[in-house]
Amino acid sequence: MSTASARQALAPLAALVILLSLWEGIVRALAIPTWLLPTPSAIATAAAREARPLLDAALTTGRSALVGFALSAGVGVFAAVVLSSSRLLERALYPYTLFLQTVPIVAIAPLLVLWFGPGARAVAVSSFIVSLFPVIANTLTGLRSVEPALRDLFRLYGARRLATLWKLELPAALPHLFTGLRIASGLAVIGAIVGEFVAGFSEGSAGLGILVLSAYRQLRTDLLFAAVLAASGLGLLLFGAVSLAGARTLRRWHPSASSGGNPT
Amino acid sequence: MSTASARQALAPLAALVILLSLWEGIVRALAIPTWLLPTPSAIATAAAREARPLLDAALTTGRSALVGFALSAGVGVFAAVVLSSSRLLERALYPYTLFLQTVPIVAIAPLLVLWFGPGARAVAVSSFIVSLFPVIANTLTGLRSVEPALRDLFRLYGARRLATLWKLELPAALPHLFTGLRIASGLAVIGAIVGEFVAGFSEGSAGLGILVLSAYRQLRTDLLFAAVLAASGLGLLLFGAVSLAGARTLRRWHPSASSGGNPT
Amino acid sequence: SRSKEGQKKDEAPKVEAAAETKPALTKVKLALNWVPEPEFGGFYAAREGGAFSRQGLDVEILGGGAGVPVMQMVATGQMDFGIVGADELLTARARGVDVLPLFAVYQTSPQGLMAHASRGAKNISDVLASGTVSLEPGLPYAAYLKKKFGFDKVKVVPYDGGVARFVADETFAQQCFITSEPIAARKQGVEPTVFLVAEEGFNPYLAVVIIRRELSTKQPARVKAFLAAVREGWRAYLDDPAPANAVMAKLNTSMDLETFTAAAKAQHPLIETAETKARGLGTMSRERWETLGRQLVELGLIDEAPAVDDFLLPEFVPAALSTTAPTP
Amino acid sequence: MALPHAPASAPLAPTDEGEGGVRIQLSDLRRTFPGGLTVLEGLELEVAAGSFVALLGPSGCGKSTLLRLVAGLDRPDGGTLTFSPPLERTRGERAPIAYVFQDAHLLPWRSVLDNAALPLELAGVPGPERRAAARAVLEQVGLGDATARYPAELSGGMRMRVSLARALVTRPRLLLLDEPFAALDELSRSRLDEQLRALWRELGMTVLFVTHSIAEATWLAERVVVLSRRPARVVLDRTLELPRERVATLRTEAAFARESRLLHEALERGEAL
Amino acid sequence: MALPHAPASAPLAPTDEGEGGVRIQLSDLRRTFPGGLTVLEGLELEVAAGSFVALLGPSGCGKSTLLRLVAGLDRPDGGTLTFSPPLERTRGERAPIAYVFQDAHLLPWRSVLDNAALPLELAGVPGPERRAAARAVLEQVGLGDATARYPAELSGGMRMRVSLARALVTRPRLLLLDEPFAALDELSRSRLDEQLRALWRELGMTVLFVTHSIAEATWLAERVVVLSRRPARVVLDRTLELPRERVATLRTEAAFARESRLLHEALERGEAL
Ligand SMILES: Nc1ncnc2c1ncn2[C@@H]1O[C@H](COP(=O)(O)OP(=O)(O)OP(=O)(O)O)[C@@H](O)[C@H]1O
Ligand SMILES: Nc1ncnc2c1ncn2[C@@H]1O[C@H](COP(=O)(O)OP(=O)(O)OP(=O)(O)O)[C@@H](O)[C@H]1O
Ligand SMILES: [Mg+2]
Ligand SMILES: [Mg+2]
Repeated sequence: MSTASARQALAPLAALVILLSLWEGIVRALAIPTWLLPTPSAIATAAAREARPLLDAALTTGRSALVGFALSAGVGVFAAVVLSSSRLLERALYPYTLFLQTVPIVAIAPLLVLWFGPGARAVAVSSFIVSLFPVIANTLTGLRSVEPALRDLFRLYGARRLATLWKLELPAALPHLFTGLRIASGLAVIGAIVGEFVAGFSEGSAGLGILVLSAYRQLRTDLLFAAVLAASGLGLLLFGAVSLAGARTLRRWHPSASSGGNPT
Repeated sequence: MSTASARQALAPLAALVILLSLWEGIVRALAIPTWLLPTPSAIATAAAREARPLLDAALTTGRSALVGFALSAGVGVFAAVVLSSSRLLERALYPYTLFLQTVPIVAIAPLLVLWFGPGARAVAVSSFIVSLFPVIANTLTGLRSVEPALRDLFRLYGARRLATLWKLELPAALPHLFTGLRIASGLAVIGAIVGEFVAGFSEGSAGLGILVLSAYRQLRTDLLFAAVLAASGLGLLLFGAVSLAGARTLRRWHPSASSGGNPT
Repeated sequence: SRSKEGQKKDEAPKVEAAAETKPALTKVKLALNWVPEPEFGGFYAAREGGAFSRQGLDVEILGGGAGVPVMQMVATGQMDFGIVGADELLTARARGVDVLPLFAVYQTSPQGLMAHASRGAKNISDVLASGTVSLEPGLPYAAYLKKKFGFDKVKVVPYDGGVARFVADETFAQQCFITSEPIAARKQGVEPTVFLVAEEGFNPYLAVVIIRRELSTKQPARVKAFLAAVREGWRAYLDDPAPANAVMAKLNTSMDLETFTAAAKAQHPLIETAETKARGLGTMSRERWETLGRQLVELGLIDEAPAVDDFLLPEFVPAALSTTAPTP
Repeated sequence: MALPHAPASAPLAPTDEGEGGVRIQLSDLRRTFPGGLTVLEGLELEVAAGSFVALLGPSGCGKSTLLRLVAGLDRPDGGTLTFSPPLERTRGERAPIAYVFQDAHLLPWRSVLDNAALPLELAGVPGPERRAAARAVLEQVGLGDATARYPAELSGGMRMRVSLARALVTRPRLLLLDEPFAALDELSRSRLDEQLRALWRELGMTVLFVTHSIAEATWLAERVVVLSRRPARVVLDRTLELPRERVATLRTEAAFARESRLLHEALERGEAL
Repeated sequence: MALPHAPASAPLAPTDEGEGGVRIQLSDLRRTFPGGLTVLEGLELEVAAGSFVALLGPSGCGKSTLLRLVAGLDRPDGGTLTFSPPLERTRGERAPIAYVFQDAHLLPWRSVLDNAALPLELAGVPGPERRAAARAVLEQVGLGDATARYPAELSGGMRMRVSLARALVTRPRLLLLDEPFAALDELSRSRLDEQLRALWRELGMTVLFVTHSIAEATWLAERVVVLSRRPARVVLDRTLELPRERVATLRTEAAFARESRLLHEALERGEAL
């Protein structure tokens, strides 16, 4: 058991090593120039050289993404609860929440900056906008998937709306909710980066978005990829936190969290 | 029954009218200038004036988004199936699929254009990259949520891996899968637009992404919003198609598709 | 979309394409780094006026979005010709991308800072003394301004491609192309003052036509033909921008004809200068490239200035050698 | 599993409160499912306050449907359903009706204890009090040592017993049971039968008990209603002629066998209809 | 619901194929769940090929666990389990084992017919053939008129009968039944008992039948194994002294009552352990 769990913990690392070796090998074998696609080793060198600014930028972006993610989680669950309270409301409003998903942040950048000021706040709002919909969509499906018999039970015992929500619907929706949060974790990061493209600060505490733009502009592809990978790292951190929370919460009762997996 | 279903069909329209009136009213009341946030009527006027190019652009973007969405659906389900085939594989690779979600398209634009050529193909690939992860994440949760007793049943009857997949896991994952597709529908559109920012070309049929950029640059905010709303329209079309397909498929057996909804 | 599918593969002329247009025209592709606007007027004029076809070329002009990787597309052979800035070209060369400049549309860089006229700024130093300024991250001239004036008193935010924030906020200044943003701001009733960065001593060529080296060695005749047509096109556009503007306005529906006309007028003196009158449109000089190289090194953007002789080829840019004494 | 520490006739819940039962009157009740399947039609039934009525009938005849209607979980398509005294179902109070479904329907994310305490929790009973009550009633259904487990870790019979505990924990005025003991071994079953009857004697609530076991119906109920196949009609409505005190040995007596035979015949008539 | 058109002793499935049963040997079997709960320990049991064995035991003692081990759905933590002849479980062939779970566990997205046909579908039997077989066996469990419905539209007893049909449709060599008839009324139940026994007589498969009904065990099985409370040990292993031909009237005979009493006592002993 403990070797199995050790193997499971090591699996992502092993995969990382394999992926990176493949990448390095292919890029070298095809002699792809660095300005087009740098090797992992070139990226690592660039990252080491620029470790300090990269770290600062990652912290700046990470903070905004975290705020955006937290907002998404809170507002998303709340919105899903409101929408789930009536089929009519859902029909009427759910489609329009999709707007958030389809609007390019650049198009509403002036509004964002006007309302929230330039810098971290507007960036966090961008992160929030980009990552909200998956939370709504998944939570809504979850709330709707409650077994009818359990609903009956709560009705029978005269459960108040809020009690039904807290004690039945939300717990039942948790597996879906966690999936939504997993998706939101990546989107929150990209939302923050895209927000920085148009609404961040360029000097002082510049985030990864600014770093990406200027590295791109200067054809410093190695640094560009270092910044992109730092963004992925942020995403992975959030993702890992969500997954861990999900596994802990669902462990004892939901098949998706069982360590057994597919027996065949 | 028929009045209820008519009401349900009308609900989104009624909500639209209310939302637009609110918007119009607030913008007028606060005297927000058109170049910052145009009223729906101003947007409608701009859209009518530029109906032809808008339509062309929407068609171009829509085609790319559709291709991207279809790819996401196919590849996403396939990837989820592969990942679900072993806990170890999932642990090892699932986190890295998140990379797709966190990479700014601009950072990989040169690669996209190099591999897929500029124009519609690269744009479709961008749409695909942006919309893939939610399909993977949701399908994976779905595949993992199969009741253990049903798995036992299939094991007992010596079901081949593929039969278990087709006849048990995928059907059981459908409610999750459709949620993933719902999220992917919006992301496919924004992915196409962002792809056009960096890989779309204005010769021939420019997409909404190009229109958004140039309208933004010219401060033609009314046209900008018309383009953004056209993008939302595309998203809604895809979303509606997915929802309809979901409702049809799940109607007779899954609580999330029952028309009853919340009784309280 | 079908035409684009078609474009993808053909490096070589296609038989059926040749059958449609009478004599066998060679298909080539030109990638712009932005959507059709007057800064590209000469290229459209060359196409509409027949200059390209007279040179045996069928040129497809592809206008791009904000982050189009023109440099990479030209370098990898996706495109035959591309439009970039001189600073980008030097940076790319410093990174090992072997691309060559052929023709510089803007002799004087149209890039500048614009501020509200009401602020009464006399120069860039005044503009950077307070408020907010939006500059594209990584832009060499932003680095130049930072080095020269310092950004301690001003908030720097990324340039987002538009002027909405400028219009909304009097203390907001931003980078601009004098042919574009100032006109858009003026249309909303805001009067900007524009300060060209060129006047502060940073003046890269802009809208430079580039090719990859392979093209220059394998098909020099085609390159020369292209250049000749481009020169003819720009001459025609400077003389009468109206026909090309009409064509571009159809492709770029968000910009009206009036703006096209105003922009064409505003850019004229930057394109046609005393030097071009002497040596022809699009000319480039060694010193200008050397100066730029030095400046980029000083700004820390590249480690070493690329050797001008490596990329400024006399067979395509004859004026380049004739005007400048060889460096020791 | 036995109930080793509880004496055979111990009541299933504490005895401090006995509010008495309700009278139920069904008149001309009809229920047709979407799709056109008519399950109940013209059903007439009166259940006296505080009586213990068993319902027998073939599988699929409409027993569960009837219970759902009585519980207010489903709406009749015709006819009336009256309670006297009327059951005011104020939210946040102890529900007057309890229902043991045919399947256990536990909340998978709650421990056995918290599942059993759920109705009290929904009624706003404070934590320690409701947990004590739940623990007591779990003890009595023989699950005193499984309170911390989760539903996925229980056997089928244990799950049903948790479900039973959940119903009893509120000391309801109307208790609806849909084959609660079908998944139990006979010893546990007859022990629970005895406890259920003792509880009923004590609290005086009205009990509607669906079962497939003629013996169980005979032993438990004052009155047995036998339903025909779908659409369910009353084939036999009989107040059993058995002593009010039921003892274990009753099962072997002649009166018991006679009543059982009557019910058996009625069931056969109902199926043949 | 009755089986009005099927004669009482009609076999549950067509008779063209009778491959005979398997012999099962359990030796020193142990199963401990994660968390430390030991459910089976040192269990010894031998089941002769083609025999019909009923398992009785208190709720939660480990009967379902035992069946899962025999079916290969769970792994023992110790001891051995052998079949002779060995059951080769080639994929894509008709499975030699069938299992009726304690809960119906139907696929909610499939109609009754397609649920019953599933095992044949998984064995690659062509559509018309497997549907005909499923229809026949559904007819025999009394669901001939519900083939097009979906599980959510069935009563509890009907769902269990679909599950039973699904198990019988493959004509297995080893049939494991976990309280298959608990949710059925007594008439349907005894009719299915009779059909099951007839089928067994005909096909000669090995049957392991978990039930809580002593009467059912007595009537159905050749041999009854009574298990103690957890960890389950064999309290009684008795080959019943009853005529090989079981008729409905057997239930009223003295021999039947005697065997039942023995089982009852064994159960009580097992619980007291
Ligand atoms: N997955 C599991 N994890 C932990 N304990 C379990 C698990 N499955 C079963 N058990 C425990 O094992 C014991 C035996 O369970 P099993 O289902 O075999 O009982 P059973 O004899 O079938 O009972 P019943 O007649 O009530 O169905 C029970 O005490 C149960 O709580
Ligand atoms: N939601 C539904 N939609 C359609 N038909 C239904 C629905 N629920 C139940 N039925 C049908 O109604 C009939 C009665 O069902 P009900 O559950 O009341 O039977 P029952 O008497 O409880 O049977 P059992 O003893 O098998 O539990 C059955 O034929 C069933 O198929
Ligand atoms: Mg029922
Ligand atoms: Mg069991």
